[in-house]
Amino acid sequence: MTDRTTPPPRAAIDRAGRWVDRAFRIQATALYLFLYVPIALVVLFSFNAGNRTGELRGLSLRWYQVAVEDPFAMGALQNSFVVGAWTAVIATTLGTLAALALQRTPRRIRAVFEAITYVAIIIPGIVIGIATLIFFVNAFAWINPQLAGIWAAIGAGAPPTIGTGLHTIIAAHVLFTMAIVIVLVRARLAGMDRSLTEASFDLFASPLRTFVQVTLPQLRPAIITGALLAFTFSFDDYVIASFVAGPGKPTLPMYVFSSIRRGITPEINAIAAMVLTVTVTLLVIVSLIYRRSSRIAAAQRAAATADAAAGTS
Amino acid sequence: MVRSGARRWRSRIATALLLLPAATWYALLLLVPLVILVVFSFGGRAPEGGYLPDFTFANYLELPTRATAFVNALWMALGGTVLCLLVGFPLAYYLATRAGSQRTLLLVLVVVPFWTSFLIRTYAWLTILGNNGIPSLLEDLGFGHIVLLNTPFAVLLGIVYNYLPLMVFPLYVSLERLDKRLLEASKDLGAGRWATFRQVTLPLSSAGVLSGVILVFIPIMGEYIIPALLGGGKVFFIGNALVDLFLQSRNWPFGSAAAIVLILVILTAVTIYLRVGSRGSGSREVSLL
Amino acid sequence: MEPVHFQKLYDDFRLGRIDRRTFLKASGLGLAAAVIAACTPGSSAKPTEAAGGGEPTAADWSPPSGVDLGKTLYITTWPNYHNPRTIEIFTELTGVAVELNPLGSNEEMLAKLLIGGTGWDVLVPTNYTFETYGSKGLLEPLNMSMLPHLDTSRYDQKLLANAEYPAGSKTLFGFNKDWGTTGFTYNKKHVTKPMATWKDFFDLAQTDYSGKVVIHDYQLTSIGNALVYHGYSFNSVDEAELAKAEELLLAVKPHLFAITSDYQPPMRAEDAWVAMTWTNDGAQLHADIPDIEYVIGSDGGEIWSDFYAVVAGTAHREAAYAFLDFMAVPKVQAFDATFHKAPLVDSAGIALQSEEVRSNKITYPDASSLTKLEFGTAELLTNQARADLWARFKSA
Amino acid sequence: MPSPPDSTSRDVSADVELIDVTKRFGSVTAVDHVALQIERGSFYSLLGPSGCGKTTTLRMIAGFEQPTSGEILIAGVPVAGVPPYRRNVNTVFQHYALFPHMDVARNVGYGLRQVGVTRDEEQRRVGEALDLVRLSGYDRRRTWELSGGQQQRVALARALVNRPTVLLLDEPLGALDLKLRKEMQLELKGLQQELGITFVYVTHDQDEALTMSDVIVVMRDGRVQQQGSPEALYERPVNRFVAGFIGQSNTIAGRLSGLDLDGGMASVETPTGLVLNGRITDHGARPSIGDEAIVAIRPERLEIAPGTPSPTAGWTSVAGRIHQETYLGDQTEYRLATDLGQLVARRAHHGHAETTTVRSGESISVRWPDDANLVLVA
Repeated sequence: MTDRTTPPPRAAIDRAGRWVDRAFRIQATALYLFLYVPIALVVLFSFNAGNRTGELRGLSLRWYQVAVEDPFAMGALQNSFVVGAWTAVIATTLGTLAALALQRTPRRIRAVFEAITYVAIIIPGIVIGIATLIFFVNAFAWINPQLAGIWAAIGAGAPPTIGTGLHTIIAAHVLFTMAIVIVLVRARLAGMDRSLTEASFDLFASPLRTFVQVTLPQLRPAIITGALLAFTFSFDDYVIASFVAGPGKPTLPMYVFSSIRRGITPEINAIAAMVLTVTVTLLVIVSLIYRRSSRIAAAQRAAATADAAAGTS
Repeated sequence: MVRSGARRWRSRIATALLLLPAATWYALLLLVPLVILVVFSFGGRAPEGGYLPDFTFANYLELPTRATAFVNALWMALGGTVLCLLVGFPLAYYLATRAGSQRTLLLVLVVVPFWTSFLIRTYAWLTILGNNGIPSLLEDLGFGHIVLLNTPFAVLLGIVYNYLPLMVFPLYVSLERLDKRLLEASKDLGAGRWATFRQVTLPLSSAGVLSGVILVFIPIMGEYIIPALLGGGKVFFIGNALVDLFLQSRNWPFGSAAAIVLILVILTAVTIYLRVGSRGSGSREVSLL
Repeated sequence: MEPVHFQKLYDDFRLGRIDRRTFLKASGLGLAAAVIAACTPGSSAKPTEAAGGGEPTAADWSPPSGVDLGKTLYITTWPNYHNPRTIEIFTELTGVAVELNPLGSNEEMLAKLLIGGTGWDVLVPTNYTFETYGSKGLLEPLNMSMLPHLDTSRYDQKLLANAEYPAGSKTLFGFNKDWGTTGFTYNKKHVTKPMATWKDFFDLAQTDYSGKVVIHDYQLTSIGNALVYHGYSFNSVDEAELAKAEELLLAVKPHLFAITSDYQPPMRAEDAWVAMTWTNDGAQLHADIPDIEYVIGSDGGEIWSDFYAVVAGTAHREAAYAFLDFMAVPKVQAFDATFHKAPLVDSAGIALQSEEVRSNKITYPDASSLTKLEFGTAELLTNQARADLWARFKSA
Repeated sequence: MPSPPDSTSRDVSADVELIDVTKRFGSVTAVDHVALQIERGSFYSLLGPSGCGKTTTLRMIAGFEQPTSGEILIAGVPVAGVPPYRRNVNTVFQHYALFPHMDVARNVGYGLRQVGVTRDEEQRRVGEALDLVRLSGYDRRRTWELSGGQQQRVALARALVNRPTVLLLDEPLGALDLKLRKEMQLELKGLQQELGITFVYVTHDQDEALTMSDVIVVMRDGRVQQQGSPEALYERPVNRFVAGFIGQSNTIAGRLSGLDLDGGMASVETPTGLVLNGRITDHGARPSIGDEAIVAIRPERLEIAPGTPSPTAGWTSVAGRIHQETYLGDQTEYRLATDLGQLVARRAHHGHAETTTVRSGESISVRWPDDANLVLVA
């Protein structure tokens, strides 16, 4: 009797729903395995006591010590940080300024600028690397004799020479990360409530003060995202850096690549594991802070609703 | 009126000053290099390699000999993009609609691989796909001798592995933004699970699909590390051809011509795709990011 | 450690000639020393005892006094080509940290030198590059006064192509590191057919061992050996002959496991069974995996010698010369060779090698097997036909 | 440091004056030769359908837009080229434009901080302003946690705290529900009377304008149609647009058959031959006999009785039938089919209303006094 009261189709639908749910979960699990098995291997081999990545010969921390004491590995790590940080700072600053200026630029100039931004994002890293390298080589070949001439003219001794180095990597990285920042900030500006700036003007804030007190806080998420993206791209880039890197200043990816040629040792895994640990730790800290603040916000919201309910009833 | 005219000038100058650094950057590091590439592409190769001033179309006429590399890259980019989409969409959908309280954690887990070196992660696949990895496992299971390394499969795998997060993210964002009431409305109007997905969810997430596809397709077209590491020099992309032309055979003019054509191919493909794609979806909020 | 040696190290440390870390490491006081000594990647377990006299010490070579060597040195070389311990000893003795930057081919080396701004100090170029490097001013003529330990009179000229420029002059642009041949290795476990010639190599690559063969990502050797297959000169630039070589390469390509100059990992993992191989790699592989045999093609191929050279405009000239001088010491050469296993040219160095090394037929093959081999010619480095052929082949 | 403009520079009774102001956006003329004098301390409403130019006018007063031609004076001082942040005028924005990254107190104190008020002073005045809008204790709240009405009051406090010469309000109640809107209307009016500040209020809601305003300006297509007190606009609209926009009107079309401009009387003959006599207001249209004209009659002036019409002097009577009857609570609306077309009548219930019972479909007579007829030429 009870069977009849429950319509069978509904049970069937529920069962199908459960299956769909399970299928999604299985697919997701498989993908996470796919994403993390190689990383787990990287971390595992960083504890390898043996000399080669790939053959596990017991566990040890020795490669961490080797890595920390390797001046070239640590130098490369430092170079990557320097390049990533400068790239992030310059790209976000210039990109944000440009995005703001584009709001007030005549349409034709804006269209040209947007097209170039588009090209800068689309152009493959390898072409950026090659093209900027050729440019740098030619530019320096022209500038250095000029400098020498000037120095000779003023009798200032040995002239400085400009060559490739971390600065050229930064310059090339800024090119496309700045384009990304411009797109991000422009999107945010487009979505921004114009009346907020007007309200600020209306309340006696000058354009500069309005920018600092209203526009900038509104743009902050886009700017932070842009800076993070710029840092990540720059920190992990091999292609462009390998072309425009200067004498003896390899970045971490370049160091890793030449290690692969040398025959990779667990030292590299140890470095990768350390970088991963640092980023994950930062991530956990950030998310804890975020969770705390969102919990506070939730509590406040609840209190507000209660008040409002009390007030209106 | 005079006063406001002066102010207009001042504001124009301020705008120009704000734009100037970025414009200079573009000019020096994008436009001038591109112009150099164009000039080089019409030049000749110096005896020991490099560039010799000349004006010839020979480099462009020679390009068909590199058609394989172009076509390889194009197919792999298309294949990789489609695979990323097929694999990434269910994950993004799962994250956006079903993951519940773990959603943030799971989402972050998609991005974390980005923060370990791209090279080391890809290198890890050498161990997995090499003779002592999966193939020996399969052999033990009685599947016979299978070669995975240095095959198009390995390269495709490396591509999907590295670019999947770039696909999942925009998909997730567009699915997450989707108004749940629309799905309820669809079900209320009698559409089943699948019909709702096909007629409501999919069209409304097309902006995410559009940007995900572009984010993945463009870098694969210019890829060269993944084929170099997992393709053993046999799976050859146009990026690898470019590196060889500049850093091995030192034929800069020919390399420049190939680079120019690569840019043009990508630009055209992306432009057409955006046109068609955004028309189809009826959505204007298509952006590269 | 001998008290005298320790005293000298301690003086160096006190006078600031070496830093604290180097001092600790060299004196064996630091944990670091223990760790690093333990991790020395050596394919043969305890190489030090086998070599005549073992590790070089300050008694064998000491840096020029009163010269500031700087802190770093960049050496651009080939993979698996230096004993990491040799490099460490140099660092211990001088305080100069050395970065090895392995490349895949002389062509790549040239390309980067032509672009400029490499920051390299020392190169290990192959014999056929000196004509180009000399004429382009990419290398410094060696300043012999800064190389007191170098004595080229002991060098076996038979095994040595010229490092002078212009040819026939007395201006040296490099001195020999070692020499070797380009043959191939195969793994006996899987390869049962007889393989003795390049004809065997390329034929079996397309049939029995399809999917298991590696050739170099290097126009010189890959094209050269394909020419040898057809009975042409390794150095041919004849259009018709090159066309035949290209045809062969294209036919083989789909059957290859890889086109790479880093063939040791796949050979070790048995991903590949046969690989075009240089002497030193062949000897290293054989030492670790006896099943892997090294063969010099009886139908011809390449004999080569590599040199130490100083890059023009180096920023670390003093350190570069110090390193070259260090490497010119016979005991250092012999010690270094225990790792890289390439044959030496310096008779004094050879004399210090163990009997085991000297009798190794891979390292020191019978003179008869070398008769058909050719040194690469200077033209090959810059020849456009070959460069184009190789680029075409790879993107085919 | 922006300082409030000197309000004693010229002795004028108008706080805001627009002299022949025109604003064009490209080829579109948003505001067309508008002249306004906004009396100090008045509640002044700009009323009109969307796109009529009322918001543009407000934005020109605020300084967000510059007039294409003409002049604007605030407290007697021309303000051409003076940016918004140097005008002692504050705005309550349509969707409030509260800064999402600041709490309530910081939002309210924003304007004070810009002019360098001390922290103590700021705190004190913010507290006062929140008191004024009955939001004391809400200072640390996030703006997005507040209800619509509370947000609206924050926006009001944020503007009032600066003690502006003129407060501009751009449809401030548009986002609120009806009940809250009614409450806020009263509250706003009370505030305005209490503070004595000039309010310039933009709305498209005629009820709102009628309830609150001292003066209403009706705009259409960038032009001022009529300005005056609510009663004047209701009783004496100058054209069909105003008559239609303010309140509801029955309109009967015809031609002028008699005209006495001095006496303010005219006759209109309808196509059915009926002649209606009524008031006419001269507003410069210079009508003449034979011109097309409209007679407007407010629905509450129509009287309905069962049976057939009987002509009475000074009254117009027509026959008709009740087509539809809608109960509106305090009154009943009747849609009538008559010889003159469809008319709407409204009858208030005063307890005795149900004495005459008329039912749908019933034949009735409709009549109204001549003084209910308003003759409009334009």
